[in-house]
This record gives sequence, structure tokens and C-alpha cells, in this order.
Amino acid sequence: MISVLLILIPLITALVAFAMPASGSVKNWAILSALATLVVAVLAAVTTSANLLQVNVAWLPVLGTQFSLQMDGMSKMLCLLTGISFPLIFIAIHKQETPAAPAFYGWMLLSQAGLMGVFLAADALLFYIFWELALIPVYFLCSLWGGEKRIAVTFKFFIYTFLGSLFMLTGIIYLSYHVPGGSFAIAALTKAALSESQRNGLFWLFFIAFAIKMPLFPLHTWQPDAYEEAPTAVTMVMSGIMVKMGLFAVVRWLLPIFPAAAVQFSSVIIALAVTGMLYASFIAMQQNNLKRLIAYSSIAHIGLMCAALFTAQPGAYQGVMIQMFCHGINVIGLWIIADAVEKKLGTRELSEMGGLAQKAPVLAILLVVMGLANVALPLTNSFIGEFMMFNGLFQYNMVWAAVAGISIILAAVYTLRMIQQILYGPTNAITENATDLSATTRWALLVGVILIIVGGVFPQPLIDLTKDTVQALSIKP
Amino acid sequence: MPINYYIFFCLTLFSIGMVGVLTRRNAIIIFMCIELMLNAVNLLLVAFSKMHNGIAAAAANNAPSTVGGDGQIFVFFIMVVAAAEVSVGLAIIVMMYRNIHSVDINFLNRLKN
Amino acid sequence: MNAIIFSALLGVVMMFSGIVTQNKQTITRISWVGMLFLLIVNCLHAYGTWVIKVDTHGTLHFDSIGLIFNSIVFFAAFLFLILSGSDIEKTGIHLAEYYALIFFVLCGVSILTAYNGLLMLFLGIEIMTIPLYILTGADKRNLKSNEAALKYFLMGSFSTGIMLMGIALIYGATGRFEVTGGSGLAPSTGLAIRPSFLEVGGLLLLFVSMCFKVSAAPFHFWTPDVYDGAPSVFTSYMATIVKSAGFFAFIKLFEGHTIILGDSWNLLVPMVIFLTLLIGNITAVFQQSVKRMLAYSSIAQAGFMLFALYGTNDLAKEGILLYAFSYSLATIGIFAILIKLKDYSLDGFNGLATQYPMVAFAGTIFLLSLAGIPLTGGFFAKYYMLSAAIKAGGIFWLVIAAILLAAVSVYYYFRVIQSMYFKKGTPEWNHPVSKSFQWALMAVAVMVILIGLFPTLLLNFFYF
Amino acid sequence: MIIMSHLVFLVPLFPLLGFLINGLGRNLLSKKSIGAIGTGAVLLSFLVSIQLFLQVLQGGGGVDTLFYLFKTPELSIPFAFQVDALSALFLLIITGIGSLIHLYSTAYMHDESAPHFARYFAYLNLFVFSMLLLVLGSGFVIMFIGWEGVGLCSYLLIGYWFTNNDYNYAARKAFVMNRIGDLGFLLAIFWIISKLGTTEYAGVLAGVNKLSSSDITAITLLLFVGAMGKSAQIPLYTWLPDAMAGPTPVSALIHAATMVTAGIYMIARTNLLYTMAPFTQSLVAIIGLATALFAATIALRQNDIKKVLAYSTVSQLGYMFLGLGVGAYTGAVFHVMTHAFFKALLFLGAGSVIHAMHHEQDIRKMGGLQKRLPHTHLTFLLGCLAIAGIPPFSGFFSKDEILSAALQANPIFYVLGLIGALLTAFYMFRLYTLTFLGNARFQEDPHHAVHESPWQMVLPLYVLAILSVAGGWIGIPEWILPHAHRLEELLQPIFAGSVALTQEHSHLTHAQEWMLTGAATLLIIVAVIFAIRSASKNVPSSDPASGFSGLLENKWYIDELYDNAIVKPLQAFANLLKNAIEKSGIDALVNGVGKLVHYGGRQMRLVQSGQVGNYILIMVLSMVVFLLIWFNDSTLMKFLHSFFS
Amino acid sequence: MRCHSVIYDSMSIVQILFYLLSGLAVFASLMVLLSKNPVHSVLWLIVVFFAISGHYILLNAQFLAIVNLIVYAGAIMVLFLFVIMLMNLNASTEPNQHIWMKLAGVIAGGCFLIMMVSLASQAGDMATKQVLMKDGNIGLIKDLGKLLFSDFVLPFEITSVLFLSAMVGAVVLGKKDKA
Repeated sequence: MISVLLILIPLITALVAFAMPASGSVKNWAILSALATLVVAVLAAVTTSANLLQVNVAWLPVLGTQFSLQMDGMSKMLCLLTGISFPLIFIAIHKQETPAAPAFYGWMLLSQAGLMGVFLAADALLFYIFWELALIPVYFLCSLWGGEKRIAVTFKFFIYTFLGSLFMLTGIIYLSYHVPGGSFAIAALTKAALSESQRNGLFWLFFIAFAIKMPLFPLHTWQPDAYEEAPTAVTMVMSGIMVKMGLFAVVRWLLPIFPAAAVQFSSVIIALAVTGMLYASFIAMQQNNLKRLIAYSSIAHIGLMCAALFTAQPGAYQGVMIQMFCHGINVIGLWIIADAVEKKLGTRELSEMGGLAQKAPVLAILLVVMGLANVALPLTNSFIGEFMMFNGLFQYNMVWAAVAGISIILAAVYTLRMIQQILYGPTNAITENATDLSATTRWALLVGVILIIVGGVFPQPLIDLTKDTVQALSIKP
Repeated sequence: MPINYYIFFCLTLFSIGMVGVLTRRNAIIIFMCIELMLNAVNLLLVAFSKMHNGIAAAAANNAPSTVGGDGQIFVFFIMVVAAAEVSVGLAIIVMMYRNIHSVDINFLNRLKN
Repeated sequence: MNAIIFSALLGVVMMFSGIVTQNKQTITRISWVGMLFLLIVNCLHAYGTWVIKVDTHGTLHFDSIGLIFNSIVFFAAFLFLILSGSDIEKTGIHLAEYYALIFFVLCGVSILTAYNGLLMLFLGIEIMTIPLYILTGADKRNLKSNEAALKYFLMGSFSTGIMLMGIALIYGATGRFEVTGGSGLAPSTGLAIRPSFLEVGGLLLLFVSMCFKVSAAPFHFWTPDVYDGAPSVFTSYMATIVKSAGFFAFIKLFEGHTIILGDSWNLLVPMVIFLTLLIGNITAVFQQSVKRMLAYSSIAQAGFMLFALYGTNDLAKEGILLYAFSYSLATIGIFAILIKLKDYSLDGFNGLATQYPMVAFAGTIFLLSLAGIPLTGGFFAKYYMLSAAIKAGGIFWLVIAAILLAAVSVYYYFRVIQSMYFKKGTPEWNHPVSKSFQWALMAVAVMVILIGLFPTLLLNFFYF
Repeated sequence: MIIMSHLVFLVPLFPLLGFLINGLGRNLLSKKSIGAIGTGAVLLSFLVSIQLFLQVLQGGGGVDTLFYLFKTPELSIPFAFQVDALSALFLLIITGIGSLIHLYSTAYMHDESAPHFARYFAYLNLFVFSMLLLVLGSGFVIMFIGWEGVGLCSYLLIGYWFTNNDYNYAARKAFVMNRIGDLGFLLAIFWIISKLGTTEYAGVLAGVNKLSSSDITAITLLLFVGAMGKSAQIPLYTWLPDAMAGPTPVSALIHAATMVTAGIYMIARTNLLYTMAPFTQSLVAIIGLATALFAATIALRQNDIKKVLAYSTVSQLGYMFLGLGVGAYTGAVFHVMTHAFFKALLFLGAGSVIHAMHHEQDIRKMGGLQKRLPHTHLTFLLGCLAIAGIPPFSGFFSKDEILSAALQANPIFYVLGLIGALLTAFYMFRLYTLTFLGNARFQEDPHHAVHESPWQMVLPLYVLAILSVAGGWIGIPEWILPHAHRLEELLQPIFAGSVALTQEHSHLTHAQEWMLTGAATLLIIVAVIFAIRSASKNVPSSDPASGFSGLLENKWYIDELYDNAIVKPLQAFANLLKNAIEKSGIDALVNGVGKLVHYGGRQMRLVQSGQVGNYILIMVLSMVVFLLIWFNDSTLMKFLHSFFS
Repeated sequence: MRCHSVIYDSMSIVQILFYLLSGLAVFASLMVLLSKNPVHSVLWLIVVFFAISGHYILLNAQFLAIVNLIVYAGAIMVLFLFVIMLMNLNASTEPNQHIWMKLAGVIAGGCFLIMMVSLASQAGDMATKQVLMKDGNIGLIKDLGKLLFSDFVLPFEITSVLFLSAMVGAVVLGKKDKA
């Protein structure tokens, strides 16, 4: 039953938030709700009794779909990530005044509910519905509180992803008609009787939807614009959690349902993913816009995870599990700082910055730590994950691994460049009278830093948490 | 009389009506052509009704049968409907004439694209 | 039977109500009461509790799905009257007559849901359309309205001619006024008995004329002009109630009677569906007037409903019910807002959200439903249609095309949402937006969401 | 031994604590306490290291697993420390020299404000911590962690004065070049995992027979790439001279004594693999030799005191790789140790000079400092003698061991190596002469007199001087004094495997050894004298030299070459992707679809001409089409067949 | 057998009449299209209706023949005539449809005719069917009346709705509203 709470708490609190007066109170309300969700998520993560986590309620028996949630290790982890991220974000932006705050927080919480649903749903149709439910609030958030080009950009993003999910819907329906008894439950879908051509077609229908969400090269072009135009809080949600939806979906749905196709097309997808890694890294190298830089680096990281998912290496799966969580934390941390920098300097052009380290030492330290986590330096949380993934990739095909490895170097190049442009060198007119981070932001980031270090030194808990998912994947049919 | 003759004849009338609808610009003429089409249909129906009646009669060796009567009833209904349509249609045409003093359908181009 | 009789009677009643009172309010109220009464009566028939027995000599045949559909349509009509009643008052002076015609149309609708044989089909369609010609031209001073009326009338009667020719040919071949479609033939061989070519021709012509009635491409041309020209109130009535009825009749007519057409049927229908979706969606993209955009979108929606014609399985039947309901609700709702606006162009909606948040919210729900976003009725409607098509099999390419075009539809629906929420401005209103109206809208919106959550609520009628 | 293995974790712990305390308390602590904490931390771990070393001498040692970095069914990485002769030796070098340099820094950096002072010591401690991880790790992954850790610290310390962007570029250059090496290292690790499923040295050495020779070659090559990056070998050496941007003590500790020798440590660790991969070994030797000569030539014409030392470091590292390449592992490690002593000494001496000259680094503006800085002068001279390889200073022994091994491997190696040694002697004494001898070439301003440095700086100089004089005596070769090579005995367990594998060369007789060495020493002394005389006669002018010497002054234009051949093209490529492919390629395509739909709508709505005639015409035509479709349909044909037959 | 002879006896006259009426109808209907003056078109259309009534009589459908004359030729056409007079449309008022449009219309109609005719001519089952010409009395008022008020009483009733709405329509559209 816990899993229902994960959806209900944000949902109800969101509705309340919409109705609340436009005063500071709504912020605290949102933080309260997010913390409550976090508590539940933690409980869910530690609990082991299945019937506490599983929910099966008859919903539309006519269609053979039912409201069924279940949590495996990965869902637990991602719910935990979602649970942690939202309080962090809310705390980080607590000081900023948002116009029409009630609506803002309402939408935010709604999107949280949708995300939770995505990570929990064990029924394909339900999954699809949550998939969209997570998208709509983001659409409104971006279009209402975003940058100046927000409407067009968000619209592109929305239609792009919506198209993808429609493909998925078709796939789901088609699949469910080839299931004896026409059910939507995961277990049933894996038993679908398909000819090879049908199987391959469906595989791509699903994969395109997920690839757009990740986003995977060359379907990524919505992302930098969206990240740049969206309000940073939303960008954090998108890059921290939403992109994980794609990876999650691959693990939860694609691989179990089409194991054979996954193997058959692994080379194509890995080729795409690795190309994307280098492509994004190169662009990030020349990126002068802070937000776009982070966006592209995120594309590169996701590319690695996607590639690792199709290596069919247990180690790689494990790496992806860890990295999904850690990347979420790191990238949110990076966005918090990027936001702070932009708020302080009023620009996101790297060329106009410099010397911030003298004005804001704390910011400098935190940014450096985040940056190092971004280049997967050992003893930061992303090292273990990337190590495992690269290792898996190497076992799959050492040439691809070597090529992908170049992105490690490039990551160092663009991240250090970013750090230098922002922090080092002499101050200039813009950075002259910049101030250091606000207390709340510091606290939010401190949590992130702690998670980064702990995750880098002792990731075992994460591994134990997600072991079952990896085992389930590794069993070859 | 072979039924085909009637079929061809009625189809011809029907098509002529159709061509009229396509080639004339005067709303009233067009409307008349539509009436022409309807009449073609009527005649065809009657012919068919008589055909079926004849077949039935032949089957029941010329005991007079009511088979095929429904065809002519249908024609009757068509006429009824046509009458109603005409009253409404003419009302519309007149209304339009009041406004633009023309019944030329090519002037109906405010609504397009 | 109840529905037919009482709708006719209520028509008369409304006609005379105009003589009894001059107060528009009262007339509207009367219409509400009458509509409610009609709905109840029909439901009574549906549940078989109270039926006026009339020997129809097999010209009519009442089955549960038809009656359910009837009640759904009546319910939609009721909502229509509630939401737009005040706007009908503004249309012209012949208020009572408008209501009378509206009820006559409903009479035609209830004939179409129960007809048995082509004669009643013909009569039903005529009874349904002729009042519409008039309603379309109701705004006499308005040239657009005149033009729309004349176009509608000319093309409508032309298609009637086509239909009659079809009927005649079928009668000639079979000697009966029914579509058997060679249902006597064994589907396997397809040709156990020789098919009559006349019947084939007749079926094709009938198909064409029905396509015209439901505005399926390439016989859709009247739709945008008529919907655009007609007084908005009646546009919404036409686009929802009438269109759904037409669909029902269409499907009822051809269901299982197409063997004679052989494989060409499986080529024709997908072709028509594709054209309808394509033209409807693509053309809607560029429209500046929301009213016209909705006209095109109604064509697009028709394309989706046509899926039910292809895959005539139980899913399709349920689907068409669901679709008719959710589509009608959404369209009536969005029109109810549109009618009150002064400027029908997209900019007319600018800043609606800040002015009337409730209205904007409801409107958003309606648009989402039209776009088929989950948690709104529109999603499950589309879902059913797609599943029906997929289940029937054979046209997966069409499903994909439909998906792509659905994404396009999101584009133009969301443009309205954008102007409501993201653009600055204050809409100007022709008619005042009353509190009660807002609440009514909200109620409808909630209904749409409810259907989106539990489509079975509606479909459970079906399994009573 | 049990007792020992539980002490190990203390060694890296103290610097870590020092890092944390200094890092977090940067705004609270006073400079005094900061310095005390920084130095103390390293000193403490030095004491523990001595303790460990003694136990190793008594045959102690072993692996102590603290916890598991991660544990999965396929692979588990223990966080374990391995103490044996090699690591213990390096522990002593790192912590010993480390603590000296910390002490030195307390004085050298005293101008810095407290927070930055603390930052400096935090970084330094963090470096020591990482270096200790690198050395202590019981497997490749832990080594890699330390490996990247030291890279980070060197990045932070090179860019310590972060307001100067040139320094930042130097720092970035160092980090990125190291990363290139790291990638090689990482791939090697993956390769090992894929073949052996473990990353522990013990496991690898045990399973070495399972590896095919090609595997071994590949692994060793990849590892060597890592070593190239870290130890600044051709072609990845250019970062080291630039790294002189950092404070001088940093150069002494990181870029002379410890970090840059990590590559040698790594190869020494995996010596068995290298011995089994002759191809790699010869490659290592060649690259080492080439680097040694190349860097030496550049050093001949450098006028920045630190640059000279930097290139000499590169060149000395080349020697060490030559040693490794020719299988003289002990010699290489030996040279690491002695080099650590005298190069640290030289750098600190240079630092003392710079300190005294108020951050003047150009030797053309020095001279005649021997009176003003007597202690510095003396120790520096000793350092020079040591690096020049003049007996009985430490450099002589280590270098001699490498050269004799080279001779056995290949006489050409020996000759070239000897030339390198001569060059070394030459440029070192050129440096010495220009700095200390002759008369002053700078105006002394009365306020800041050029004065000898405080005791915190002088003390380390003397300690290191003693070490660089006597450090070599633990490795006295066979032909001078039998069984005096303590170091070889000490390291014998580490290299036993390789020694067993290497077939015996034809050993030179002691007489030949005497002759060769004598001759070599003679040549070196000649070089030294020549250097002193030429340097004291004509001081290099400040205007850019032409011809060959100009080529040398500009370091063979290697930096420019890299810049134009690699960096610029890559940036151009990235720009191409960013602007051409991304903007007007992929994204344009995506938007194009949208535009297409829009255009389609625009066109398609023209069909809606508004003319009833056209509408009906289209209807009729499509009716005809429908009929046609039906006619083409097979049912017709079928029927006709069934009808006419 | 006997029925065959019946047809045989009376074939000649009937056939002559058939061809006569048909020719007249086709000619007249063509004239409807071709005559410039609307009034003439109306008159020609009336001719067509008369011809068709003739066919009805030929087919022994007297009731329909009469109704056709009364309703169409009488009421409806008079209505048309009346409207045209009211608008005093004459040849000059209607400009010519564009030539291409005319051509296209003719071609389209022609194609349609060809398709339908070929369809019908290939309808094998119709090839041999004969139409019972003057015999058979289903067309008589008595029988039709019976049928109309027994089986088709409901549709008959329902048509009243049609007329009601038509009436209302006339009111709504025709009545001049003060505004």
C-alpha cells in the first residue's frame, strides 16, 4: 500500500496547493509534502514485504487493464531519487519569489505524482497514462515560468515527446492483442506470441518513445532548448529525473518484453549511443552557454547509460542502476549552482564570467565538487557507475569502449573549461559585486555533496537495493 | 420490356441532372436539376417494382401479387420529402436573393479555405 | 418509440410556446424541462420499464445499443441546451421555432438509431437534415449564414439524390429496401451465390452519401463552410449531436453487410479514413479562426470515428458510444465558450486564464480531451478506436498514420491553450459569462475527466 | 605483521584529516596552526611509515582489506592496502620528502592570506593522501583512484594562483593530458578484468599464465600509456614544464619527487607482465631514452630556473623508463629514490633563490648569489653534483646501474644514455654557474635585500643535501663492494619473478666496469668544467636566439605543433558539429517537419475553394474513382470467370 | 409461358411509346440544361415530368402518375416558376459558368454514366429480367392505399414531422423580422 501513498501524497497536496492563497505559505506546504513523500519513499526502500509494495485494484476489467503498482529495486531507487530531489529543489529555490507560486508548486507536485506513477506502474496502460501525466505539468511549467522563447521551445518539446509516447501507445495496444487473454500486465506482455517481424517493429515503436525521452542522439534536439528555456527548478526535474524515465522504461519494459530484439539491435543502438556521447561532448566543448553546456554533458552521460543497457552485461546493468541515481543527484546539484550563478550575474554566457571564486568561495568549492562528480573522478559517486558501465561496454566490444572512453577526456575538457570560465581568472564588471550562495541553497547543495562523496566511497547500499532488478535482467531466456 | 432499358434510361436522366448541377450557376436551375435526378430515381424504382411484381406473378403463375408495391410507396415518400425540401430550399434561395440580389452560386465565396 | 413520439410532440410544444409567452427565459426553461423529460422517457424505454407500444411493421427495431446511444445523444443535447440556451436566445427572434427545430432534429436522430430498412433511414436523415438547413440560415441578415445554408442545402439534397439512386439500385437487385450486402454469401468463397452488380453499385452510392453526411473526405467539403457560416450555437449542435447520429446510422447500415464489396471494401474504408484524417488535421493547422479550426478538427475526429466502420467488432461499438459522448461533451463545451467570445480568432482567447480561470480550465480539459490526452474521455475514445482497428488487423500502417496525425492535432488544439494561458490580453465577450455558466462548464469538464478515469461508467450501461 | 597491517590505514588517514581540518577550517584557523596541522599530518604518517618499513625489513607485509568498494557477483573491488618492500620504500619517500616540503612551505608561502594558506595546505595534504592511496592500493582500481587523485591535486596546485589565467590553462593542460593517459590505464584495467576477473595484484600475478602473449602486450602497452601521461614521457610530456606555474614547493613535491614517478611505480608493480612482453619493454626503453635526450637538449637553452629543472626532471624520468625498459627494475626504483632526493633539493634550492629574489625566475638576471645565499648555494651545488652523476654522490650509483644494464641490453642505449648524462651535467652546471657564480646581474633595492631564507626552508635543504649525497650508498654495485646492494636485497621479492625469467647476459668483468665508469666519470667532469667556463664567460643575451639554439629555446616548437595539429583541428571539428550538424542539420530537420506540416496546411486549405461547383465536381469524380476501385477488384474477375465458364 | 405471349402481343405499341417518351424526356432534360432562360428551363422540366408520368402510366402506376403530375408538374414547378418570376431572372442574369468548369462537369457526369451503365450491363442477373408493363395492379390507388395504411403507416405518420419542420422553416426564413 505504501506505493499508492507515493502517488497520492503529491497528487492531493498538489490539488491543495492550487487552491492555496498566493503567499509564502505554499512554499512551505510544498516542502512539507515533498518531505512526507521522501519519508514514504525511504520506508518503501527499506521495507521488504512484497504485499506492502504491491497494489492490484480492478480498474477497467473490460480492457484487461488494472491499477497495479509494484516496486522492484530499481523502482525503489528511482522513487527514492524523486523523493530526495523534490525537497532539494524546493529548498534550493525557496528564497526566489515565483509569480503565481501556488500554481507553480501545484504543477511541480503533479509532475512528481506522475513520475512516481511511471516508476511504479506494473500495467502497460497505466504506465502510459502516468507517462503523459508526468509530461503535461512540465509543459505548463515551462510555458508559464520559462525564458523568453519558452512557448515555442516547450511546444516543440511537448509535441516531440508526445509523438514518441503515441508510438508507445500503439505498441502497447498491439502487444496486448497478441497476449493470450489480452492483458496489460508486464508478466503477461512478456508472453506475447509474436512473429519476428512484429517483434522487431514493436521493439522500435517502444524504443523510439524511450529514446526521445532519454534523449538519445539523434533525437535529442529538443533537450538543450528545453533545458535552457525552462525555469531551473523544472530543468532539474527534467534532467535529474525525467530523462531517467526513458532508461527506466527500457529496463522495466523493453528488455524483458523483447529480449531477443534487444540483442539483435544492440549494435545499432550502442553505435548511436556512443556517437551521441562523443557528439554531445564535442558540442559541449564549444558551448558558451552555461545551461546548454550542462544539457549537452547530460546527453553524453545518458548516452553511456543507454549504451550500457544494451551490452547485456550484468555489471553494466548494475552500473546503470547506480548511475541513474548518482547522475540525478549530480546534475541537480549542477543546475542549482548554474541557477545561482545566473541569478547573481544575470547572464549565462561563460565568456562574460570569471573570477567568481574570489567573490563566492563556497559556491566555488561546491561547483568544483559537482564538476568533478561530472567528470566521474574517483571517490565521487559517478565513478563507480561509469567504471562498471565502461567495463560492461568493454566486455561487449572493446573498440566501442575505447571510442566511448574518449568522452572521459572530453568531459574533463569541457567541465574544467566551465569551471575556469566561471570561477577563475580576474573579476570583471559583471562579477565585481557578486555575492556568495544563500544559506538555504548551501544546505541543499551540502546534502548533494554528502551524497556524492558517500556514493563514491561506499555505493554498496545502492547495489544491494537494485540487485534484484539486475538479476532479473541477467536471466537469459 | 427488358429492365436494362429502364436502368439505362434512368441512369441517363440521372447523369444529365448531375451534369446540370455541375455546369449551371443559377441556384434555382441547380435545384431543378436535383429534382430531375430524383425523378429519374423515382422512375427506376417504379420499374423495379414492376419487375419484381412480374417475377413474383410468374412464380405464382399469374396469381396477382402485391410484391413490389413497397417500391411505389417509396416513390411516394420521395415525392413527399421532395416537396418539403423544395419549400425549404426555395425559402433559403429567396432569403439569399433578398440579401445579395443574385442566385449565382459563384458569389458564394465568403466561406473558403 | 418514446423518443420519436415525444421529441415530435415536444417540437410542437416548443412551437406553440412561442405563442403562449414572449419571455425568452421561460421558453428556454421549457426547452430544458422538455429535454430532461425526453431523456428520462428514453431511458425508461432503454431499461424497458415503460414503452409506448406501436406496431411498426418492422420499419423500426429498437435494440439496447441504439437506445443507449439515444440517451447519450439526448444527454449531450441537454448539456448543449444548458450551456448555450442563453446564446440561442441571442441568435434571432424566432426562439420558439429554433427550439422546435432542435427537437425535430432529435426526432430524426432517434429514428436513425432505430431504423430498420432503407426507407426509415431515408426519412430519418431527411427529418434530421431539413431542420438543419433552416437553423444554418437562421441568422438571416448574415451573408455567411445565408451562404452556408444554401451550400448545405444544395449539396445535401445532391447527396440525397445519390443516396436514393443507391437505394433504388439495391432495391432492384434484391427486391427489398434493406442492405443485405450479400450477407447470404459465404464469406469464405465470397461467391457462393452470384452477387448482383446493381447491389454493389447501390452500396457504393449509399456509402458515398453516408460519407457525405458524416463529412468524411473526399465528401467533406460542405463541413468547414457550413460549420463556419452557421450561427455558432447551431454549429456546435450540428458538429456533435447530428454528426454522432450520422455515424451511428452509418455503422448500423454497413455493419456486416460488406462481403459483396469484397477486398475493395478493405481498400476503400482505409482510404477514406486516411484522407479524412489527413485533410482534417493538416488543414486545421493553418486556421486562424478557432471556429473554423474546430470545423476541420471535427472532420479529423470523424476520421477517428470511421475506424469503427472498418473494425466492426464489439470494441468498435463501445468505442463509438464512448467517442460520441466524449467528443460531443468536449465540443459542446469548447463551443459554449467560443460562442460567448467576440473575436473567434486565436487572439480572441488571449489571457482568458487570468480573466476567468474556471472557464480556461474547463476549456483546457475539453481541448485535452479532443487531443486525446490521457485522463480525459478523449483518450479512451481514441484508444478504443485504435484497438478496434488493430484488433481487426490489416491496416497497421493506417494506425501509425493516425498516430502521426494525432500528434499534429495536438499542435492546433494546444495553440488555443497557449493563447488562453501563455498570452497576455483580455478577451472581449459578446454574451456575459455568468457564474452559473462557469459552474456548468466545470461540471461538464469534471464529467469529461470522469469518463477519462472510468470509461466503464458509461459502458456499463452496455452490460446492464 | 598482524599488528602492522592494522596500522596501515593510519598512513593515508592523517593527511586526509589534515585536508579536512584545513579545508573546512580555512576561515577559522590561524596560519601557524594551519602550517602545524598540515606538516604534522604528513609527519605522523611518516613515522607510521618508518614503523611499517622496519617491519617489512623483518619480512613483514601483506594485504589489509578495510572494506569493499563494491561487491557484485561478477566483480568485487576491495578497498585494500598492500604493504611490501616497494610500497614501503615509496611510503618513506613520499611522507619523508612530503613532510620536509610541508615544513618548507610554511615559510615559502607565508605571504598568502590565511584562507588561501589553508587551501594550499589542504590541497597538499590531499595530494599526499592520494599519492599514498596510489602506492598502498592492493589492486589496480585503488591505484587508479590515487592516480586520478594526484592528477586532481596537481591540477588544483598548478592553478593555485587562480587569478592568473595562464596558470589555469597550464593546470587544465596537465589534467587533460593526464586523462589521456588515464584512459589507457582504465582500458588496461578492463582488459585485465575481462581476462582474469580480478584487479588485485596478487590475483593478476597468480593468473598471469592464463594470459596470452598478445593480451599481455596489449595490457602493458595500455598501462604504459597511462605511465606516459603521469610521468611526462614523449609524447605526453609537455604539461610538466608548464606545471611550473604552481608554487615551487609543489613543483618539488609533485612534479619532481613523487607524482611523476607514479608511472615508474606502476611498471615496477607489474614488472612481471612487462618482462613477459619484450615488445613493450623495448618500446618503454626507446621512449625513455628518447625522452631523456630530447628533454636534455631543451634544458640546455632554458633561462627560467624552474623550466631547466622541469626539463631535467623529464629527462631523468626518461632514464628511469630506460632502466625499466632494459629490465633494471631495481635500478629504476633506485633512481626514483635518489632523484627524489636531489631533484627535491634542487627545486627547494631554486625556490629559496626565487624567494630571495622576490619571485625573479630568470637566471640571466641572477648571478653571484653564492655570497648572499651560502646555505642555498652549498646545498644546490651538492644537488648538482648528485644529478650530474659524479661519484660518490647518490646520482652516480643509480644512474650507473641503469647505464650498465642498458649496456648489457644494447650498446647503443648505453652510448646515448651516456650522452644524455653529459648533457645533464652540462645544463645543470650552466644553471649553477649562471645562478650563483660570477657577479650579480640585478640591481639590489635597499628595502628588500636579497637575504638567506628562514630556517624552515634551510633545514629541509640540508636534510635533502645529506640524503642526496649519501642516498646512493645503499645501492653500491657488485664490482665496487660485494653484497653491498641493500636495495636489491630489499626489493628482491618484488622482482623475483622477472629476474627468474630474464636469461643471464654475458656479465662484464669488474675491470671492464671500472674502465667504463672511469671514462664516463671523466667525460662528465669535462662537461662540468666546460659548462662552468662557457657559462661564466658569455651570459646568454635576452634577445631571442637564432638557429639551432633558437630551436632549443623554443623547445623544438612542440607546443605549437600540438596546438596546430591537434587542439585547433578538434575545436574546428567541434564548431562544425555545433553549428553545421546540430543547428542546420539535425535540428533543422526536426523543425523542417513542423514547417512541412504548416506548409501542407497552407496549401491544402486552398482546395476548399468555396465554390459549390468544385465541391460537387470533386465528389462526383471520387465517386467514379470508388467505382473504378471496385472494378479493378479481383471479385469482379472471379465473378466473370464463374459466370462465363 | 402465357405471360411471355402477353408481353409478345403488346410489345410493339408499348415499345414505341417507351422509346417516344424516353426520347422526349432525355431531350427535354437536355434542354433544361441548355436553355439560357430559367423560365424555359422550368417549362422544359415540366415536359420531362409529363414524359415520366407517361412512363408511369405505361407501367400501369396510375397513382404515381397522377401524384407526379399534381405534386411536381403542378405544385412544385409552379412554385419554381413563381420564384423565378419574383426575382425576374432572365437569360442575361446568369453569367456563363467557366468553360473548363463546364467541360469538367460534362466529363465527370459522362464518366459517372459510363461507370454505372457498364456496371448495370455487367449485372448478369438483370440481363434476362423483364418489366411487367401494363398488367399487374399494384400501382392502383386501392392497393397502394392498403399498403400505405397497413405496413407503411408509421413512416406516413412520421413524414408529418418533416412537413412541420418545413413549415417552421418557411416561417423562420420567410418571415421578415423587425430588426
